[in-house]
Amino acid sequence: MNLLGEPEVTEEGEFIINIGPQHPSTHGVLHLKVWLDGETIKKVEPHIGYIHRSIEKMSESLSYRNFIYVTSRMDYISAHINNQACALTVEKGLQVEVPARARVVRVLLAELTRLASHQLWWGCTGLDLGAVTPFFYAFREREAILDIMEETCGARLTQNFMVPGGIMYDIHPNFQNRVKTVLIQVKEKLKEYDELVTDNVIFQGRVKGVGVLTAEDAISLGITGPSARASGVSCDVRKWFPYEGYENLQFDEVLDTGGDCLARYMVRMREMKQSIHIIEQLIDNIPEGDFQAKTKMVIKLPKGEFYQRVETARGELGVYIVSDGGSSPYRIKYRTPNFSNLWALPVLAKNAKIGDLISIMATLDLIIPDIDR
Amino acid sequence: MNAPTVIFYILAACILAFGLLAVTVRKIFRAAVFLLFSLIGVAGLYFLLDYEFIGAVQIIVYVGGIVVLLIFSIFLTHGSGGQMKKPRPRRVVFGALAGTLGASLTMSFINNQQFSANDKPAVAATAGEIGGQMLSVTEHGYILPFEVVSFLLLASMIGCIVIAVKIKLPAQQMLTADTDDVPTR
Amino acid sequence: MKPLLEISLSGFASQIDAWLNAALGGGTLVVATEMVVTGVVLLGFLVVLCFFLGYMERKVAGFIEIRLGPNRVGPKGSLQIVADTVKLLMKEGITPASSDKFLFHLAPVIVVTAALLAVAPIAFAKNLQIWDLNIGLLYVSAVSSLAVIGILMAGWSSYNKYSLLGAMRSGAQIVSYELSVGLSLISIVALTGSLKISDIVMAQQDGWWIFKGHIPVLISFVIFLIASTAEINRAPFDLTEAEQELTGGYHTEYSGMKFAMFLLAEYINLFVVSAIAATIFLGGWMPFHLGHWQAFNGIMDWIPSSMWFMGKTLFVVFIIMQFRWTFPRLRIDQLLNLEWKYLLPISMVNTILVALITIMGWHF
Amino acid sequence: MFLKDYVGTVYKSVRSLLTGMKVTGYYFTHPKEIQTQEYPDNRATLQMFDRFKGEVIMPHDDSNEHRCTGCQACEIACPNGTIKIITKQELQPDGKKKKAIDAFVYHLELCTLCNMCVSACPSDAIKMGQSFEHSVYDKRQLKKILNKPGSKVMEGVE
Repeated sequence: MNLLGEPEVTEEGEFIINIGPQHPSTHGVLHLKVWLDGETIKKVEPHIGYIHRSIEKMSESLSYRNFIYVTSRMDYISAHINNQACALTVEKGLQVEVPARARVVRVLLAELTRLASHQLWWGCTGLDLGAVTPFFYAFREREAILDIMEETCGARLTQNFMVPGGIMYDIHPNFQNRVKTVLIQVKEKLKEYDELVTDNVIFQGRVKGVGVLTAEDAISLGITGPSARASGVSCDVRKWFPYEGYENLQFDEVLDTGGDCLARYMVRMREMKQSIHIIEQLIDNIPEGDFQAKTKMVIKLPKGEFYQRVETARGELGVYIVSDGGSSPYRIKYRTPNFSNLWALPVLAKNAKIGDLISIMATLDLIIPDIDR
Repeated sequence: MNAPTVIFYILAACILAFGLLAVTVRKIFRAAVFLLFSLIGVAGLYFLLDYEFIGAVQIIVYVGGIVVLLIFSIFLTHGSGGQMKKPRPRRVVFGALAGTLGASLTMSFINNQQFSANDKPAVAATAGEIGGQMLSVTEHGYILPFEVVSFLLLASMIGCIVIAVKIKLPAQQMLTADTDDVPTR
Repeated sequence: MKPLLEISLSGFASQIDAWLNAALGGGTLVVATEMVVTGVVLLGFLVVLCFFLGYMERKVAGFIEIRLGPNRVGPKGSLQIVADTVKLLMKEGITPASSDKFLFHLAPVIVVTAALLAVAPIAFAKNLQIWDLNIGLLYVSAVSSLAVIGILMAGWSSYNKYSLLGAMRSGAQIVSYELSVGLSLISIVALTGSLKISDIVMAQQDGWWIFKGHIPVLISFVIFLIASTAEINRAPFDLTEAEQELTGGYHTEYSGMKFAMFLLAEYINLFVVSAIAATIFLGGWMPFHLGHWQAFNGIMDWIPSSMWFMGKTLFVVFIIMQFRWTFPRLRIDQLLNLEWKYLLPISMVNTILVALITIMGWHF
Repeated sequence: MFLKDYVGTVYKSVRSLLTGMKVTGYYFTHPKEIQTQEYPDNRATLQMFDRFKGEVIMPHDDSNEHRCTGCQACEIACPNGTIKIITKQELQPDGKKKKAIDAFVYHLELCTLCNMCVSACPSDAIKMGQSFEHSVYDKRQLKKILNKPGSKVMEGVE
């Protein structure tokens, strides 16, 4: 019996263990109740809600200009893309034309965010599997990208660079040069990443064939992003529902068919290269002109419903606004990628080992505040 | 009284005390730990007699092998943390009797036999010498005891595997039933 | 050429012995006094060594991870580990309410004792050895198997599921990896024909085994490194602690002084393993000689034997540390696969090869 | 065949491990790659980017004058209620009464540094400062009054 009066061992002789809310590899306050038979996991039950801050409700009391900044705190690793989704939804409602310069800069920053996010994920995956060093190497490149963010947006993590109708201010004069330098650095170090982790036989053993997510499961559970694309489900919002001019860019939707942790890992590694490819196309072609469209001081959306989806680093983020014509949304719903992706965990972890649970959690790339909102 | 005698009595007291504790203590894990101490004491006696090889083997086999296996099997049983029931008085009496009988039997054998001091020159206990003796099939060779001991260990290993393997009979039966039902084409 | 620093420690010891005999009139009292003195000196040495190894580990980790490592307390951060130790000693030792208190307190003591016992037969320098018993290597592997009991005890008595899982893992791990360690030791024992540490070192007078013994000895060196890393529970085989999985494994519930004892045991074990590897494969305190090149050999002889021993040991320590900071952790079934499917068959074949080399006299 | 696979596996595994050790070994032997900034020691030379958003500040000129008219646009623009402007009626030299700020209260502990107040300000009275060392022992110390005592609004700012 534990303190809650629950049995610690079930009648079938299964051992119940609580992973979290405080645990080194849940990356936040996620609570997993795990039924174990020896080292084998029989059942996983995620308990969420430890970091619920009611961002949806909070957004409903804020104006259309202000609610954007609250969403930085959902998926704080790709805060910029969250803001972009909100700005795009408001722009959709306002029917406002965003200047070309702003659109290109937004895409550039979004892809840089994706790159930085995948780098953090790479480091954390290494850390979760017991190799501490990749974490520091990943942070070196991420730091260079965050420096770009800081120079242009003024902040590193929660950039708050979006306003409805454009971007808050123009890019910094150093922006292009810095991005080019960083791209060279990142491309060079990606090889080192492969040498240190990808090709490592221990790492391969930890991820190959572990936690296989079938395409059917991925679709029925609503998994999106790299986690679903690793199962062969084509779901890149940038390809299927292009926004911000992604339709004019050359890039591949990274797909894999394995569905296991290695496939999820490889998809993200290849996505980094695609992001670099996108940035390389745009960085010398930033059009001149305004960076912000003229909008009213107090934005009022027409009565109706607006939905916009974007591809964050972890999957599809949908912003759904119901407007009653007032100056703040009547109802807001965020369809966050991590909340959906979390529910792959009980499916994948079944009959896995405890070590596999850690690999699965690492490659699903869960961000806990995005689950709870 | 010189130092070896003092050490001998200390070790003997330890072996006896821990052995007694191992059978009387009512927490099973603690009993295993006291047994461990008792066995280490025996190894200490060997070291005192300069039989380092046997002492080391005693530690490897009994401490590193058998007690670890014991503790493992304790882990695998449920409710290993609780106190065991107090043994019935009759059992205590019979247990004590059996123990005393065994001890007195051994004592009588030792007293009735003439154990003369070995006048043969001591064998240098080098690795080569030990190896040679171990595999020697001559009159004073140790090949038979060596084989018997390895047989015993093999048997205990197989026993462990048998205990550890969980037989899920119903599931297996279902499986065979399923395969039987598959129509032949 | 005479060594730079030739303090004959055996001479020193015999002087003390003679002086004690004169002062105390010989007998038991002298033996007891000598034991106490040796114990105190050894403990002091090991504690200082552990401080150094802890500092070294942090610095190695720091440089590998493109950071500086400790650099605030003392010159270049060298006193950081002392400060940490003081902190650990001052901390409250928390005992879980439902734990088996007796075993909970006993476990760290057993782990440390086992680690300390294994130090006894190590030859630190020429003529400096505490106990040169004739089965030195067997003794070390016997005594080191005691540590697993301490770990099992700690995991079980903590009344914590993470600890219990860690203890279960450690049992399976240590018991199986002992085989590979034993077999790779046997290859050197076969070549030397002795289990005695001093004999093994003397056999390497004209070249270290790793050079003399062809590829089989190289293989057994690698196997020894891997298997002994697993036996002392260091990453990538630290499944018993597995921070990302079990939040600390068997020592999850330990704090303060008792936790420090586990840490101390870990570093002593690291030292013992490296010292054994240095002794049997890299020639112990034997200097590096190159054929009959007298000038070179003279310079090598000039470096004191204790330096040779410590240098080789720290080299092996560094390799084991680099393992830790490079590789991800294995999973428990892969760990056992590695042992039973790869290390053990390879080392068995390797042992046969070494036996062949010994019988045919193919080694140099 | 089996033996060939077996040896191949062992060879590939060992090679991959050595490749990994080569990477870490490279960094161990190249201390120039170290990225650490020794932060409190490099305070004198540490330069934040000019756009860095550390806190909201209100620049004052030499004669202790600021540009804030107390229009409360920033207070409305703020998503978190970080800014509270307390106004007073000030007697002008020509006898008219004019609204002026008494206290520009800024709660740093609530601020998300989103820059909305700065972009909302019609008279460029506030901007983002570069200071980032905000840690205090008492949360109440984070509540700041941005206009200096005795300061008044600049001439010509409406």
